[in-house]
Amino acid sequence: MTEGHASPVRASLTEGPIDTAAATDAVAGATCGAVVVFLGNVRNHHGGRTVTELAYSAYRPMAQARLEQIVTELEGAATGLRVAIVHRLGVVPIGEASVVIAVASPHRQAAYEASRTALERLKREVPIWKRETYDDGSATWREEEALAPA
Amino acid sequence: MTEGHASPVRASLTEGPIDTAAATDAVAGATCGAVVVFLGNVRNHHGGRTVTELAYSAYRPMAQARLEQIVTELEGAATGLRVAIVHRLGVVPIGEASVVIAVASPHRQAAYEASRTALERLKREVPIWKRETYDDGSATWREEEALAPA
Amino acid sequence: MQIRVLAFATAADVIGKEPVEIDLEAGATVDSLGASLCQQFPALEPIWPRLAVAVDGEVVRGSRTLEADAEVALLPPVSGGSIVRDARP
Amino acid sequence: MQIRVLAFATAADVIGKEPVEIDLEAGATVDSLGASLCQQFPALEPIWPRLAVAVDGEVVRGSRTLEADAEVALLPPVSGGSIVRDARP
Repeated sequence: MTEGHASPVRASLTEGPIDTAAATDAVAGATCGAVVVFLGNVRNHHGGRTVTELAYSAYRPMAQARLEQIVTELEGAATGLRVAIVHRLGVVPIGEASVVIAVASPHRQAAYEASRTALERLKREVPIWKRETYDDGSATWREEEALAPA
Repeated sequence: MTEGHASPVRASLTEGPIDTAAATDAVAGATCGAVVVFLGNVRNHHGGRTVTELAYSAYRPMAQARLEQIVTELEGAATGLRVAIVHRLGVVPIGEASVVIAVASPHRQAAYEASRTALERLKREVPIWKRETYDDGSATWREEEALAPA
Repeated sequence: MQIRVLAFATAADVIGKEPVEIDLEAGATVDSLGASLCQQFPALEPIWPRLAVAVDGEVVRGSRTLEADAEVALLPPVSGGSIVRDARP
Repeated sequence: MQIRVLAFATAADVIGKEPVEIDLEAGATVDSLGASLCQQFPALEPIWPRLAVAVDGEVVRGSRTLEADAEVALLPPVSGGSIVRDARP
């Protein structure tokens, strides 16, 4: 399925900054012409309010299993496609990435589509929650809200 | 248009390896939740033949102007959107990127769409040509052919 | 039997981040666990209908019978919506 | 008048990568430049219909009149198709 390439980062949860280059390298290879990397960066505003801090928490074993399932299913649905998803947990400073999705494919169309599908499934299916703290000191768990609403 | 951020890499042509992180940093900012980075990597095969070398040549002043035009038009069409396009010229080793397109946006949908539009316009409108050398020593200019055909 | 309950996000704000041990009769269901929890933590009651419940990592229905030593997780809606609603069947 | 012609990709394989200076009568068009070039480089003839022609960086039609000292570029189709066909009007 992955054409013999070792993929050290397929699905992972990490407390520190996400190594985007490592996630990209994990999927890219000489047979893949197109690599699409999505970074979900923490923003300094939400719904008109100023966000000072974001923190993510997860039900880790289930989140890990569901991330791996998403990767496996996407890779199984298209020839030569490779996917890596890394989600950061804990406090993520403004401007840094909370999630990175790297997809490599022989075909750019498939790479873009798998990237979007991975992101939508991540947001719906993986037990990870986001807590926003605002400049007035209040905080709330964001529920049923897009990572980056369209 | 770019919300006051300096963008040192908006559109550029380079003879050396593309600095993907620099292109990403050039567009990402605290207001942008979604960053989509496309890498067009040189593949080791094309139409069943083994590719040993790829080289890109450009009509540089016109290519530069058209890249800048694509960036300017995409940024002008969506609020808060920022785009950087870097294309490599000369010989590009197998597995390395010939083009990197980085798009940042407050909204992920707009980021994905601008990334794809930038890529399609780049392939149609910018005078850059690709020369493939095969393992039998023959070589050809690829014309009317996708960078990574879908 | 002892059931270990983990809570996250808004549910953790009510019952705490540390696992809670609940004593239930044999044959108790997820729904009856919910009733016990809402009695012990009244602030959980308005939240309960929006929670997905996972048993040993699998999202289950309220009618699911619990086994002794099961790990039950209370999962509020995630950013893209409710896990229970959107999980594949 | 002197016209400076740059060629790329397949066109450069025929007339070379270095600029070629072509002497044309005043009022000559892109089409008449093409005729002169194809006479001087017969291998250009089968390629010419597929080339876009840029004058000072702008893609122009064959009927375009050339000015003295113009820089003309011969642009074969790019990876996504012909530049002349796909350039905005």
